[in-house]
Amino acid sequence: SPEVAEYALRLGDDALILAQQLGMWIARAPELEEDVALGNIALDLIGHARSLLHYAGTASGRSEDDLAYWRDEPEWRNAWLFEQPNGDFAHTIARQLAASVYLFELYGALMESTDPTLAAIAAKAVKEVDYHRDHATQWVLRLAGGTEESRRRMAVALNDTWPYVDELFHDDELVARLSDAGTAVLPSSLRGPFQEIISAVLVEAELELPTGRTAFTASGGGREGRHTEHLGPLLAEMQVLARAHPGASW
Amino acid sequence: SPEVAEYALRLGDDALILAQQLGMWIARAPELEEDVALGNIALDLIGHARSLLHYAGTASGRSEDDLAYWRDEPEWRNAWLFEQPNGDFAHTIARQLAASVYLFELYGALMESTDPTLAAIAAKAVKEVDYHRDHATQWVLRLAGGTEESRRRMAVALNDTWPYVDELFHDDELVARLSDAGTAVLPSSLRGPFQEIISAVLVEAELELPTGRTAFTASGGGREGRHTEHLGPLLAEMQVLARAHPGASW
Amino acid sequence: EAGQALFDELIARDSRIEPRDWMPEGYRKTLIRQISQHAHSEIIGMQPESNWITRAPSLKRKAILMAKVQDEAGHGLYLYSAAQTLGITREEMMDQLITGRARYSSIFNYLTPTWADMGAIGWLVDGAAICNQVPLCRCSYGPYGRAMVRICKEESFHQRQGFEILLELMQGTEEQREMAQDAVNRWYWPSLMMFGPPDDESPNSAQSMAWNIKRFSNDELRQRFVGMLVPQSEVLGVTLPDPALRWNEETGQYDMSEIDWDEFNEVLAGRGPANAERIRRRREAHDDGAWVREAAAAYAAKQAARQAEVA
Amino acid sequence: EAGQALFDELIARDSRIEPRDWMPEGYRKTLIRQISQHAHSEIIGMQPESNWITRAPSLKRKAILMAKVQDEAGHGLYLYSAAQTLGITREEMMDQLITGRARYSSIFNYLTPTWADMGAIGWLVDGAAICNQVPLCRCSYGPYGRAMVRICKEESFHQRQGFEILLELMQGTEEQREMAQDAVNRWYWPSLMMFGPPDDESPNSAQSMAWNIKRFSNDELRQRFVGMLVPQSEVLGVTLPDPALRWNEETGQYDMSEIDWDEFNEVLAGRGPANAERIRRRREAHDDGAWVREAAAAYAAKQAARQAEVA
Repeated sequence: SPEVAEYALRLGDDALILAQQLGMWIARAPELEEDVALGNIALDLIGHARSLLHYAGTASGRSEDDLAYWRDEPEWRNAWLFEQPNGDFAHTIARQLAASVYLFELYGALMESTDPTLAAIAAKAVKEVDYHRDHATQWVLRLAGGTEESRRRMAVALNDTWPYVDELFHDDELVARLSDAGTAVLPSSLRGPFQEIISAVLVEAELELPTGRTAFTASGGGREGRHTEHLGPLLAEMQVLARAHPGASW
Repeated sequence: SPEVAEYALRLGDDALILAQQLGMWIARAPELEEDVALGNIALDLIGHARSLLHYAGTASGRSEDDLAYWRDEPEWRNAWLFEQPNGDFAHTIARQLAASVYLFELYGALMESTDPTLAAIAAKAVKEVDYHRDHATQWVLRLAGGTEESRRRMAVALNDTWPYVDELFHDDELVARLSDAGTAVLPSSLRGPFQEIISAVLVEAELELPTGRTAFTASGGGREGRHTEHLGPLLAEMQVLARAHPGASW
Repeated sequence: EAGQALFDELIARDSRIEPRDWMPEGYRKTLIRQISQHAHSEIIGMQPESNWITRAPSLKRKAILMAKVQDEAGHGLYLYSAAQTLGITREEMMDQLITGRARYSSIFNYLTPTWADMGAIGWLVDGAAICNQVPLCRCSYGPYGRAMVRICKEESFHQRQGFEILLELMQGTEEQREMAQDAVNRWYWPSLMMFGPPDDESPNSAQSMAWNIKRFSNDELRQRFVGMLVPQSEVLGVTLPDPALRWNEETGQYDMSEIDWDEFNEVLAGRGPANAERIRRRREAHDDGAWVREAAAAYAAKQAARQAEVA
Repeated sequence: EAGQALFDELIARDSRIEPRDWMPEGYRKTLIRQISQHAHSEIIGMQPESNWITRAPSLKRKAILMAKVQDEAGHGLYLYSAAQTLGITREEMMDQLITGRARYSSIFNYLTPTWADMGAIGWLVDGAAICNQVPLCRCSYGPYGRAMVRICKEESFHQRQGFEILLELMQGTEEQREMAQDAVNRWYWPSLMMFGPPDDESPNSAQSMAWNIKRFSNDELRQRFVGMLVPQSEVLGVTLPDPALRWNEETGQYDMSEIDWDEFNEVLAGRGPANAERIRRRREAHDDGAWVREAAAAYAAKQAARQAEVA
């Protein structure tokens, strides 16, 4: 149905935009092991994105590539967290922590979806994002417990990233209807488990969530196609070649 | 003539690509005075680019915007120096030093062109690039003579930038013919004066041109439409909006 | 005291107070807060527009936009200078900004998803700024008033450029017209909020008016602004997104819908679209530039020492 | 000595030398140079391809390309490990690379202006690498030979993917076909140069062959490569850019034009298209990542200390 398609699009866009960003690290990571690790994570996410976009497109006869390459910015449905820039490695890790813990909870719950396609995608994805979660957690611990410099950077990165966490748990009419039907997971239902895991990581890292005057909460709006100033240039680069050759196959 | 148009295109592309890069500093510069200064320089360069591209387009009935927004990468004629990334402020300054000293010599000589349009553009531009040259020189002195960190960064930036200087002075058949006719300036004729000024700046800054194993010379090829890996993404961003609305006027 | 008396007299005569004149602490603090907030607004206000410099759809528009954003940096510089005459350093002000202890105009916490936002910001945001700022040219504090004279000239230029961007779009393709209307829809209400809360909820205004800092009330200025917009919107062919908007012969004012102050307060409280982004980017520019500023200071100190030696 | 005798015997029997075995200094040095150069080539070789990850024209191609570049990082890791068994640290090798004291395959100093380069690199560069590397699986030094077995498997996968990219382009639009042929034109000669100078100008080869490091001469491998390309180029429908290329029944070899060794030497001397870019980017990644590596090391040290306390 178009509603399930829209839901799959949200999930697929989250995965694809994050994969696109992580792909930028390849050949630029702090050590070769991280070129490999971030590449693996990006590959997993592209895999999720392809399944989800493929499914989202079936309702309207569009392919995964039609959706990835031929939608303009207001047609994208990813949450803002995923389009936040890589920043330094600490910022990438802070974004990975929030994203992977959220996705782990999401896919874990979505395995129970009454929609067999979504349930199957989630069942595969949950194992992979569990690894992503572990990767992010280990790095948060290392950076927080490493040097003074790394601890400072990790704290700044948390502060810069956390404004975008709130949006992940926004419900709207669409997800409310779909979750009533057992198809989708109600975002707000994930906030508790998310918070619990994050708290445990931060306790171990001896870090705290941002407080004070620069502890903002971004309004969000990605699910309705409103985006931050980072998505436009990202899409321009991602889509440029495909759009230069309409109808071509690669 | 098409040959003069091609020559104007080379000059115009140099100016436009550099302006595009400097424009990225605005609202990100190390101090507000530099937001203003780099903005001024970018504006001057856009002005030169518009005059030159306008002139280049007359031969083929294309507007400055046709040339700026609707050419693909292999049709761009700028030298590689101009498409090198901003890097940190020292890299931007090293690129500005090479670019502005080159452009000052170029426009100074081009004022004598038998082509009245080129001569007029050069006469206006030479005063502006004289200021750019002064701006770059002052910053080279400050960074070289500032702190240990700034001196280190300035030296790295020179090392990274200088491989792209050689191409500026490459002659080819086109410029040879045009300079025989008194229209163009033979690039190789500028190397001596360029080197003299650069040497004076570096002596005062107590810096040396790169030597040793990482003192490379990039082959170049921008005048024939071969470009480094930085131009493609730059063009994707620059052209994305115009290309999304073919035929629109802004 | 003598100082207070002279100050009161100058205010009563509607003369200027100058940096070396005695002034009440409250006056100084109010001005520092207002001028630095104004300066911060110029600096933060560069961001939503600089977002489109690299993607401007024609070279002419790119040049105009660059010049505009650069003007804003210049305005920031005048205003920081004016504030400095009151005994605060630029470093302190910048630190207040990036640690979230100083405010800037909340309007810059909105995003600029389309090119038409460059038009809407010029027309609506700069338009509202001008309505706010023209009276400030007569502000009792000399350096601020003089800075405003210079700034207002450029702002009205910016407003006209914004109008022209929208006009070009409204005369363009269907997509361009939609883009323009959409941007006006998004910026109209926030621009009305720029004048601040309704007069009956604006506690600081009375003192500022007594000191000849502020000359008109928030609601007066808002009315004046709407009065300016209505005929211009007709020329543009855009619809102002307020179905209740109409001239009321009886009151001699525009009737309008209630402003959604909840939204205003949300953004003010740090829950707008771009609060985090604005501060992050300013902090990053500041931190990334620290080594450059340190180098420039070290170099200047060395040069001064060298000259002292020679002398 | 006994060590030398055992070594000679192992070589004579075409057995493996292992890290703890005695080996001549020249053998060790040759291997360190060759293996680290090979590792560096994998790492630097990631750059020309990573250039297209963000712009890959389909999600499938994006995934394949990411996986490939990531494999190269993995190959680099195996190879650095193999070199480390000979008594050099990864840090030393990385330092040699970014200070220009170590070489990497000159082919990676070319640029990738179009998507078709992803095909041409796979087909031609990985193809040439395989021809070079398959015999290295039997290299007398155990860790290197075993690393090569693993690497060769993946490389042939990469070569097939490159072939598929070109095939898709050659079956596509006119523009796509031109793009493919252009890329083949640009990469063909540099890929032939990957086998090194002609046999009569390759001074180090004899010793390497005596030590069972190298198994075939440069020219033999080059012939084998061209022999592989010719039928594949026919399937693709691309023209190999050598008008003189043809099978010579008499010599049982391909006749080909002279290779332009001047170009090769220019690039080798640091005057290629991307030497500066490749080293700059590697250095920047290394420098930008320094604080991360330091943090990881500090954290590991603290954890180890804590465990020691507990024990």
